[in-house]
This record gives sequence, C-alpha cells and structure tokens, in this order.
Amino acid sequence: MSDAAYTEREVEALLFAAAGPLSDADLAKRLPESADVAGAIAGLQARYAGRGVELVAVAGRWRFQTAADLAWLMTDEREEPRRLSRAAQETLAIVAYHQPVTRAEIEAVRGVQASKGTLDVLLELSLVRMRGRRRTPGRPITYGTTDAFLEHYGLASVGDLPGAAEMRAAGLLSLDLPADFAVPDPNALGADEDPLDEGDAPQFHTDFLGEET
Amino acid sequence: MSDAAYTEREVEALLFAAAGPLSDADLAKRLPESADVAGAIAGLQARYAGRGVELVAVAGRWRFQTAADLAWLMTDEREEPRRLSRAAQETLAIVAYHQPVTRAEIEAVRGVQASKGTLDVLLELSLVRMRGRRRTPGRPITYGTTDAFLEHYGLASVGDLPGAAEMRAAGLLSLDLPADFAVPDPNALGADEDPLDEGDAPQFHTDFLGEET
Amino acid sequence: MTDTFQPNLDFNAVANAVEDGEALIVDIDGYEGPLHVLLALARSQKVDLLQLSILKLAEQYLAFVQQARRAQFSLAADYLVMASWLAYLKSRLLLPKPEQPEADEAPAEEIAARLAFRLAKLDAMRNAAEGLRTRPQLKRDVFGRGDPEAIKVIPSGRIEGDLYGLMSAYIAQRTKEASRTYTPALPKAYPLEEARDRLRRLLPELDRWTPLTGVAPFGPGPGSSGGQGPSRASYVASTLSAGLELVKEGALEARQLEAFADIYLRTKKAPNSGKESAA
Repeated sequence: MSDAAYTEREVEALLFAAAGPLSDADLAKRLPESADVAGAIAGLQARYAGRGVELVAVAGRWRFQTAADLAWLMTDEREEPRRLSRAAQETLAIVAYHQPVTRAEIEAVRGVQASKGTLDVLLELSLVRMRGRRRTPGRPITYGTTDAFLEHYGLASVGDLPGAAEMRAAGLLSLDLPADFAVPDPNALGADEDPLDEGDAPQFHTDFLGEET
Repeated sequence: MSDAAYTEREVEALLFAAAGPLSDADLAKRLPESADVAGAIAGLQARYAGRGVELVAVAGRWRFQTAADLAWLMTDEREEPRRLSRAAQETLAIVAYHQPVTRAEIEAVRGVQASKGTLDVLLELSLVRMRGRRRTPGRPITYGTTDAFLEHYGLASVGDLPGAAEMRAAGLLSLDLPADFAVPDPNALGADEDPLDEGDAPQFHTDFLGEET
Repeated sequence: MTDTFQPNLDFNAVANAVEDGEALIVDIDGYEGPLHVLLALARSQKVDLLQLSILKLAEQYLAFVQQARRAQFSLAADYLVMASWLAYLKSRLLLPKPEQPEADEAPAEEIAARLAFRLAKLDAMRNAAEGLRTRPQLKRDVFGRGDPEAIKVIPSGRIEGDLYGLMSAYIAQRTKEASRTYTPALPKAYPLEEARDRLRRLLPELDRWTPLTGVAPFGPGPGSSGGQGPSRASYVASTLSAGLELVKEGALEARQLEAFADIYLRTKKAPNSGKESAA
C-alpha cells in the first residue's frame, strides 16, 4: 500500500473513533511527521462523497457524519432498553421469590413503603400480574410473576430461580448471615389464596385462569 | 441512483449512527420492505475491506469498527482496560468453549475450586450469563457467554471461537470424563460426578427440600 | 509393568531439569492448584501432552512439593494429596501387574492416560484463553464510533437486566433485612447556654413572680410532629437549670412554696433582699 493510501486509512480510523471533530493539527500530531494529512482528507472526502456517511468540516475540524438527506432514517435509531429502576428491580425480585405475595408483604421485606408506581410499572411491563386474593381479613390481592418474566430471564419455571446455595456459590451471600436464612421456594403454591373475583382486573383474571389449568 | 446503491447508503448511515451492532432484522425494520439488506451489507463489506474502518459481524450483528492493525494509533481513545485475572481468563475460556457448562464442570477442568469472585466478575462484566439448568439431579445452573462477550472479542458467533473445531475433534471439549476417572481432588467436590447417577443428592436439591418446609 | 513405561523411568529427571534450567521455581502463589503445577511441569517435557511420561511428571511434582514445603511450611493440603496420589500411581506403574487385576481399580496405565488427557484439556483451555486475549478487543484494539450524536431515543420493549441482577437485588434486600438495626433518634436537648442567654434577655420583664412553666419557651409545642427540636420537658428543665445559675449569680430570685409545687422566678431587685428558697 502506498504511503498516501496508508495515511488515508489512518486518518479514517482516527476520525471514526474520535469523540469529537479533529483538526488537521490534531491529526498530524498523531501521525508520523511525513504524513500528508491534507492529502488524506481530500482523498477521504472524495471517497465518501455521496455516501451514507460524509466527511465534513465543522469549525475548522473534521468529522464523519451521516448524510443530511438520510436524517429521517435516524429518528428511532437507537433502541434504548428499558431500564428498571432500583426500586422496581428490588420489588420484582421479591415478587419472584415470594410469590404469591401481597403488597404489605413486599413492603415488609423491603422495609419501605412500596410506592404505588413501582408495582404499576411492573404490571404494565407484564413482568408481574395479580394472581389472586389472600384468604386473610381484607382479602388483599396477591402478586406473582408472568410468563414474560420467565422468558426475559430465561427461566423454564419459577422453580428454576436460583436458590440459596446457588446465591452463595455466586458469591452473593456473605457468611455472616443468620443460620436460618432461607430463600423461599416460589413453587410452593399458596394454599391460602383465592382466585381473583370477577371485575378485579379482567385482563389478569383471564391470565390467571389460563395458568391454573 | 439505483435502488441498491441507495439502500447501501441507508444501511451505511444506520450502522454508522448506531450505538451498538445492528442485526439484519434491525436494519430491515427501518428500511422500506423491498430493500435488499443482505446485498447492501455485502456491498459495504467489499467497499470497506482494507480501509481504516471495517464492517464486521459480531454476535450475529453488524458494526463498523476501526481496523485492528491500526490499534497503535488509538492511544487517545483507549479506555483503561479492565484486566481480567488469569483465573478469570481461564474460566471465561472454559465457559466459552464448553457452554452450557456448570460450575462443577468448570472446576473439574481447572482442577481447582472456582474462587469466589472469578465467576462473579465475569457475570458482573456481562461477559458470562446464567443460561439455564442442566437436566441432572440438582438441576445445576449452566453458564454461557453473552452477546457482550462476542462483541468484545469481535466474534460473529460462538462457532467462531478460534480453534474450537480442532479441540472438538481431539475430544478436548467433551465434558464427560470417563465414569471411573479418579484423580483425587479435595478442592473440586463433585468434579467426578456421574451425570446420570440418580443416587446423588447434590447440595442444591437438599437446599430446595429444606426450603419447602 | 509393561515395557512401554520402562524407557521413561528416569529418576534423575529432576536433577537433569535443574541442570537444564527447567526446574520450576517454587512459587505456590503462582499456581492455583496441583493441576496447574502439573501442567507447567508437563509442558517442560516438551512432548505431546498425551504422550507424557507420568513417571517423570510424578518425580518432578514430588520434588516440587518437597521444595515448596521447605519454602512454605503450610503447603496447601491438596498439593500434598496430589503428591501422595502421584506417588501411589507411580508405584503402581512400576510394580509388576498382578495376575488378577483388582476389580474396583482401573489399570494404572489407563489412569495415567486419563491424567494426561485431563492435562491436555486444561492446556487447551489455557491456550484458548491466550488466544482470546490476543484477539483484537473492542476499545483496546478496535474502536466503534466515538461520538454517537444525540439520536432520538425511543424506548424499546426490551428490558435491561439479567438473572444475576435480579438475584443481587433480592439478596441486597434480604441481607439488609437480616442486619436491620434499630437506632432510636437521640432526643434533642435545649442547650443550657441558649436557655441562659434567653433568660438573661427576659430579666427586665420578670419583675413579678412568674411560674417557671410560663417562662420556659414552648418551642414547637406539645404534640408537634416529627420529634423536631427539643421536647417541652427539655425546655423546662434547661430553663430551670439556667434560672438556678442566675440565682447563684444574684440576678434572679426563685421560690417554691412546697415540694412539687410550681416554681416561680423573679428578677432580683435589691441586692439585699434574700431569696426565699431554691428548689
């Protein structure tokens, strides 16, 4: 490869990887002294002319940018995965391990009042569903995880959630925990649970019936 | 401009602007239905071959990246790399080449108990993930590599791991050692476990029983 | 003993190795376990690992452990277990084969072959790790685009997070619960200095006998929520203490008609008028 072609490659890589536009001087500083930066820039400009990506000068410095006429393509370019808030993540974990669980029980484990929004978010994302009602005074609604939850976390069933031994193996459990520390088995179906009434939440009701069979 | 050339421009712009690698499906979703994504990718690969920036497949998706031989130029861009310990590197290689693999199997290959933290670090760095459970008594958790792993090492798929075919041919990737293989290994408990022996009651199993009460 | 193994009998292996500069420098910390040591020793034989001389290897390992024990008294137990096992294996390889092989024991050659195979596996993984390490790595050797300009972000249905994150979140809470401690908030006291200053400011107004409970500030008042600020009792107590100090200084008079009765305060008028009593 000729020196000029090699310099062109170098400039191309530098401009591509740089966090901001680079001036001729910036480029020259990083390249061997003999490198013909201006020539490389001219070569690149010709090469990229009319492509989807173009080499443009902004404020006397160079940068690659997508062609202006393709701007319409870029609107939904980056899919940002939805990040669960810390509270949501923690609540989800409790629902997963303690299901069926009532809101009051979630709060008891977390030690803070579960904001209404947290459970709502999880319900809306279809990670958590209403399962039924606890047979206790007040008949509070119990919550559990959904099939979407299992799918997302790659679990065949809630029984596959890692247990205490595996948490210990993963280094998550420290040794100074009380000896009777136990992770509940979400498989043990709550016997003190009633199905949801008609009108509690139709969409979840259907779900619930579907899974009972 | 021909349709094909226009699609190529669009794909070029999309890949350039994307924060992460894009799959054929990602690209197709953003382009008109008739667009020939595969053709455009092939065209771009040819166009960028040998340039300072190259189009490569990682984890089944496409991304532009600077040419590997120009690494020396990029001193300013380089992040302080998080150095993996030797043990972590070895563990990562075992997970990569043997996946899905259980913790006990990793320990069997290494001949030492996976120290707390080794697998942790890999999980935390999202290089390794929990994949599922082995269908053996105790249903131990299996580990595998993530897309982030493939992206980091610039691999199109786990099938592209260097030397995997040769190792497999030599039998070096089989996990089952002969049933009566008996190197004593006080550290690696269960290293010689016979996966089909129903009589074993591994620790996880016991654990779950304990928790059901 | 089969002839296959005879040529490999080499009790001088270690001595030779030392002469060849191949002997391992004893460094227990550098080896994670016996297998790693064995592999390092086996590599020094520079043969296909599957054709390895287990006898030679056993010799070298025993020498290694011997040397290591001298350097580091508390040599890990598993190194010693491996050493004794290798010694046993070596003796079985050297002894003539019994006519009637014991049923529950595999032939020594087979075990040796398996050990060699196992080392080959570990070696393959070591090489693989090295292979991975030398690959062009993102952000070390190859770089993606450095400056993704702000592109309109549309949240996708995809949710971030993996099982490990879920487990960590769960454990973080449960451990918090396990070690939850009760720390009652210390009641706030009305500082004595403040009470004294306030009382001094009030002196001109206290020309008549005024009940202490009327003099002490009410602060946020009884039943005020949140436990903010000192309690009423603290206000009264501090005011009383400050009052007594002022009495001692001769700036104030105090009187109490009987035990548990209200205490009254009054600015001392004449230097000669005595104080009735101090509580």
